[in-house]
Amino acid sequence: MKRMMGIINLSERTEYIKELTLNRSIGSLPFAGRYRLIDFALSNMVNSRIDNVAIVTQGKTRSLMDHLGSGKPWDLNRNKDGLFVFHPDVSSQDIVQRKGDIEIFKDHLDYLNISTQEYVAMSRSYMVASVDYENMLRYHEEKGADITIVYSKVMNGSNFIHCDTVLVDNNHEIHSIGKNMNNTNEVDISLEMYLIKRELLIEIIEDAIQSGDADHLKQCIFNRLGNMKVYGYRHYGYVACVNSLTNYYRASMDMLQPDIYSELFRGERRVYTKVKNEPPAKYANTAVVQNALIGSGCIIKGTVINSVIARGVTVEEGAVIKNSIILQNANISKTSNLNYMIIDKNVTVSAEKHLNGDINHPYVVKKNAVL
Amino acid sequence: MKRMMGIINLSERTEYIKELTLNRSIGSLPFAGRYRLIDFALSNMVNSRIDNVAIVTQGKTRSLMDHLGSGKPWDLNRNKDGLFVFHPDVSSQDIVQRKGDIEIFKDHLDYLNISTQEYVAMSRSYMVASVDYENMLRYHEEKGADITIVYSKVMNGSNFIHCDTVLVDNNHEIHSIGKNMNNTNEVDISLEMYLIKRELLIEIIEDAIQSGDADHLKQCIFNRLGNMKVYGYRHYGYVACVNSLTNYYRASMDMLQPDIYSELFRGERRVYTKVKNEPPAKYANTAVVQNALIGSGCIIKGTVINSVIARGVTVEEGAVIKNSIILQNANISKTSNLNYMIIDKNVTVSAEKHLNGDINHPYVVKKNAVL
Amino acid sequence: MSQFKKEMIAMILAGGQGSRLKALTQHVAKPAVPFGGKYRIIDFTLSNCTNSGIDTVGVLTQYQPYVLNNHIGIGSPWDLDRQHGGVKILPPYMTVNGGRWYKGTANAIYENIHFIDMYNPEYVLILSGDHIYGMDYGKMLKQHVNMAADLTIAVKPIPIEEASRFGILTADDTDTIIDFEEKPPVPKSNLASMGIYIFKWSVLRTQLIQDENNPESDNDFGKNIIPKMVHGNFTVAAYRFDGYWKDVGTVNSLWEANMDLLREDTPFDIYDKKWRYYSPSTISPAQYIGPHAIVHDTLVNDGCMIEGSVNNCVLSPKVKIGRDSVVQSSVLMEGVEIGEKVTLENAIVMENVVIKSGKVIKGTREEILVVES
Amino acid sequence: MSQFKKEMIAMILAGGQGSRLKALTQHVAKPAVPFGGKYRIIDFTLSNCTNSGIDTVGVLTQYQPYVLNNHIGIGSPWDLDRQHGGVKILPPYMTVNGGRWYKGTANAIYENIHFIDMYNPEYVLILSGDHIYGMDYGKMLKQHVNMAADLTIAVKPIPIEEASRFGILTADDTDTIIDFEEKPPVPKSNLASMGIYIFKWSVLRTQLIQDENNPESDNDFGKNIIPKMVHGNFTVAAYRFDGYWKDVGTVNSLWEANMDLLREDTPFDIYDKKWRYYSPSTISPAQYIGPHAIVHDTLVNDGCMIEGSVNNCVLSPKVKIGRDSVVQSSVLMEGVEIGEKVTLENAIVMENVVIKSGKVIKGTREEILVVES
Repeated sequence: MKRMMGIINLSERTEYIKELTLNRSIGSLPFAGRYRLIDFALSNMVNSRIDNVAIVTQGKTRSLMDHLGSGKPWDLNRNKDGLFVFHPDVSSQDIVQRKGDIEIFKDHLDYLNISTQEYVAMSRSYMVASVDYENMLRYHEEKGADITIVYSKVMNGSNFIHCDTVLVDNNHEIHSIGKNMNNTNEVDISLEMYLIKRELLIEIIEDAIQSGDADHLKQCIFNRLGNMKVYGYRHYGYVACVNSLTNYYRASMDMLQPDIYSELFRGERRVYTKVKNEPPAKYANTAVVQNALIGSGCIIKGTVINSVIARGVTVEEGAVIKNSIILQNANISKTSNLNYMIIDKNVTVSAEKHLNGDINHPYVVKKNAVL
Repeated sequence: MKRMMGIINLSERTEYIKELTLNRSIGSLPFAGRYRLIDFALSNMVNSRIDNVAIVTQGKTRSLMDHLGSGKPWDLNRNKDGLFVFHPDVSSQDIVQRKGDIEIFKDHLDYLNISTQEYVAMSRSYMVASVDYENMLRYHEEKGADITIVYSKVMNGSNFIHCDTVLVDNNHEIHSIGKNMNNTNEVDISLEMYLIKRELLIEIIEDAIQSGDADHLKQCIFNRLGNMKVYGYRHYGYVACVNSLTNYYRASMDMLQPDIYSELFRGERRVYTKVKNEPPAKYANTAVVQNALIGSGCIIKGTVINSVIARGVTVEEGAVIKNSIILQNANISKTSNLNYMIIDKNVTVSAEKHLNGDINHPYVVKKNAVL
Repeated sequence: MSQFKKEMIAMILAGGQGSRLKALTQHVAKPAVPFGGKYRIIDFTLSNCTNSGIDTVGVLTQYQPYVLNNHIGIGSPWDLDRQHGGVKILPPYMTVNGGRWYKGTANAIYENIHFIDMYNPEYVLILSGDHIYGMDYGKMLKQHVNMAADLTIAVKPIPIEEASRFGILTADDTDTIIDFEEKPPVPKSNLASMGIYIFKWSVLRTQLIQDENNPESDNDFGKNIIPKMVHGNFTVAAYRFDGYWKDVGTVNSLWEANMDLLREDTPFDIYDKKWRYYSPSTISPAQYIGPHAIVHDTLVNDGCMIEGSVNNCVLSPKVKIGRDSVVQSSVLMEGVEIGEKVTLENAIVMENVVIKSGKVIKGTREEILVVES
Repeated sequence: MSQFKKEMIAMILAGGQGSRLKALTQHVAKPAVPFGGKYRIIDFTLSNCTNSGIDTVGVLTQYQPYVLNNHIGIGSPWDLDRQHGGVKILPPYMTVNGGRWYKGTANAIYENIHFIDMYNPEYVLILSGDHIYGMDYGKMLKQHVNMAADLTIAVKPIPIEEASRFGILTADDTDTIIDFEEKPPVPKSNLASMGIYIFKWSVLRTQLIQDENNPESDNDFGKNIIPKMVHGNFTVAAYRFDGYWKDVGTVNSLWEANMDLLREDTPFDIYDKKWRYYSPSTISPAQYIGPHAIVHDTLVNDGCMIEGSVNNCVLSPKVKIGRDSVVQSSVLMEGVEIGEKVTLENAIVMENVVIKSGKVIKGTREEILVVES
């Protein structure tokens, strides 16, 4: 019945966001006061009725695995199909890092082979966007494409440094894929979401292994651009790429815009995530909260302006938080003052501390720190 | 309400059983046609009403994690307490292997600290025995012990090579712990199950870290034998130690003895394991099955004698299996003939193959092989 | 998953007692009666739903529902523990206007119009929870849509001499149903209704309300709704099904259906990996077959210990059969213990019954014995 | 986990309509009425069970059980999805003798003697599913065991002027109950029964059967079983409880209990990490508070979007409050949407109600308004 399966590929460069990825993958980065980044990729798939999803991991996976569990929040806890997580073989970890993701796909070709769906929807974890693969599939078939790639015409190219760019003709065919290294203004950015026939994907992987001419799937596709019909599927909605600390901060702040918030979270297409038991957030008589996202279980007695506060955070009386991101279970004590900060999980900021980062280089306080 | 928490320590030597542990830990070794070895340690705990269990892993954990899932089969899927799995920090993997389990415990001292139970029951994964920690706790308190260690007086010391031995006096106090290197006959073997106050365990670990005089928890306890009251709690029932290929074979064959089978599996104390959806086993008109364990989903048309057959195995007409262990989903084709074999998962044995191992060195056929 | 609207949801009628099953349904509803050693009857209908891609299922209960409720839970074994939809148990309930038991099959659905409306489906599939069969409802839906039918009824050709025991349909060569008779003395056709209906929900909804307002009606699909639609201005289609299908309404038919599983050329394959039947699994060890045991043409489940001789039997989990016992052509439910030197033939033995050593218990093919504790 | 025998199991009476809650209980049973923005009333009783170490709970349903059944599921939020025990829903059912609705509280337990016997408990805890409180039943059991009582009743001292609304107990100085009167005009004591009972199961079992055989009886704990035992030859003890406890039986008391959560010195702390209250969580984003919003003394849940001014309110998930609206002293249930420039005071607004811009809706402290769609 179901025509698509999904693969989320987590092999990714973390050097520009390493302050936040010491103990986690980008996919398990907390986002928007409630989610982890991978929730967007996963929810896009299940909202498109995909119920066979493989996540191909690399690097630190503990927080990710804890988050994914049996896949229940995404309705992927199933006897048939459901959620599969593929780790690189530990003994060949160094090889993988050198060789790229083709090596991982190779180890799991049997999974691709026994899956029964006709198409594979592929995605990464660092793109925040709401994409409907069912529409994309209709478009893909209409065009008679071999591969369809989601792209977005963005005005702010500087927010998409290191992303892939695509050159799309009037017929929406893609003729080349490049890299957005410079700060251009308007540019067509690839969301790195692909739609491809399962059998073709298997063929590409097998070819790459035999010929040895590409280590990354992206490269394989690039190498075949001339011989295949590759189409661009334009995404018109919001998109952010969380591949650097600055972008993480920017995208977080974007969530405070009601139109973006409504587009991502209040439409028919939900974003699913692991559920935690928390009481409601409590706003005391002394609370001043303006333009903020607040997670459940927070107790707010101080001031929070232009900020994103995750669940279980306590903001004591007189504390002032502005332009900051506070991750779960932080304790912000009386009369402390935070501006342009990213406070990781379980941090305690003592009374009267004044901490001030910069909008382009937010100041990151590490997990479990006591300041 | 609950007085005990549990820790199952999987750091273990696998050199004598490596034919079966290439892709798994000893804890996830299939056993008795249905279980994984760790089910025994886990079930002992939950049958003793322990509902806060930590598993400290080392080495390959994929099949183990897949088996454990959210802990549901052991009723350990809980908001409060439940099942916790601690992996060594990947970056310090080499350090751990050099340094021993104290390093792992150190990383997870916070877990021990926030747990609310008074006592810790500790166990390994390779001992097959039904032990009641509630009885042990009563004994421990009666004796006013600091540490209680489960031991068994075994007649067949040669089946317990490399196990710890204990020297127990008439008052059941333990005065020394040794190693069973020689093939002695009667010997008191430690089941490596300990009961200890949580706070004392924390103290021992902290001491070991500070003084640096021991890498393994076992050593720390050994070092303190003189200063603490260490008691032996004698186990009278069945016990096997699966630390070598020979012992794995022997213990598997033990399961064919009705009294051992009944003791372990048909009493009030169940052995819990991950559930798989399989139809019943089907015995055809041509089946000859004598003295065998058969898993669900098997289709038996041939002959099975003195053997343990896991779920989903097909034994075709004319095939003869004797004195062998067949793991799940194997296909044993017509008129093949197996004797003293261990056939790992998903193996196909073609028609007319004759394979013959030795009782002391069973012949292991690796996972997914086609012979 | 984003859409609450469902193309088709299923409603399973599972409230019946099945009184012809005698002692077997004293304490459980018929759909909860054990079958095939591992399953309960309703597992087949639920598995068919899952395998057909139906992810929203209402189960209408009434008679002795405890075992059934417990068995179904939130539907995990059938992948029916879903965020939107999944399986929901729908017992009769009390409202501000007092309590009402379900009067007939149609009334049971009528009382749950609410529930169906929540999902706003195009089509509703009405099923019984007490038949043994494997069927792809997706194919039936396809025909229903292609024929633009208001109602499609699954039918099975049966031997004409049995036809007077069934609801018999007459179809023209476009598979449009032109006549329906409940248990006709002189059947006009050999197409029996399987009690499996796909309705356009908008049509059924109106029919249910009209039927409820008719004080003469028994509020039953077979007696009221179907005949009215066949003879009225609706497109009613027949969907022909040729596979195995058994109404296990009597002790003998239940026994026969069990025996059907044992044949080498079984007409009903529970080992088909493309069409699995799901059921909650028990926690039991692998089955033990003793050194003197003989086991032929038999299904055996986890936790059994067999030391005697077993032929043509279905053994549920945790059955014990002692030495020198001979058990033949019987169905043994969970936890049954047979002592030594027992002879047992042509029987269904109920849960946890203990048969002492030396006993001889024999039913006949014509009258299968139900052994109670 | 190995033992099926349980020391104490709990039975929660959750079949009542709670008709004084008016529109709030038109379509759901009282225990399923939302409370505190995130919870339903029964969550507190279920969480108390979990936190007290009780792992086997029967929930007796009857009136409009759909929402309640769905909410409880197999009990996962409360860790009550257990292999042996856990939470089981117990609706009225049909047997070979026909169907019987639960006649009274005692009859509801009587009809499930079977269920209780399965666990063979020493003690049975009888609870109501419609009170807001946090209580360690383990402590109560301890006293029950120490006093070797046949029945222990949890009691709470109340202002004497309110005593004629309650079942009033008189206890001697050993906490033995010597008198019981249901709603006495001239109360002899200020100890009100909280409707929380621990019985020795063997004693209760006999009492239930005797009571059922008495055609005069209303089959009710308060009217029949308790008075008979207090005045008979049994040890009946009082367990004094001083914490917060509220019967939210009327619209005003439900509103008051919600407001109690908002006070700085709240008498009922839902943030206590040692005694958590559990409930299934909804899937919603973090709440959004707009640049012109003012939020004071308020509980807010996931998915809310607030752009107006909110004071002294409880907001369930997915509530939307538009600009320049002023919402005060109100409880807004899931999905409520308030337009711009709305004034709302002293109200309980039901699920998914939309209040258009510019509306002024005010209840009073004396008569809280229930706003329906």
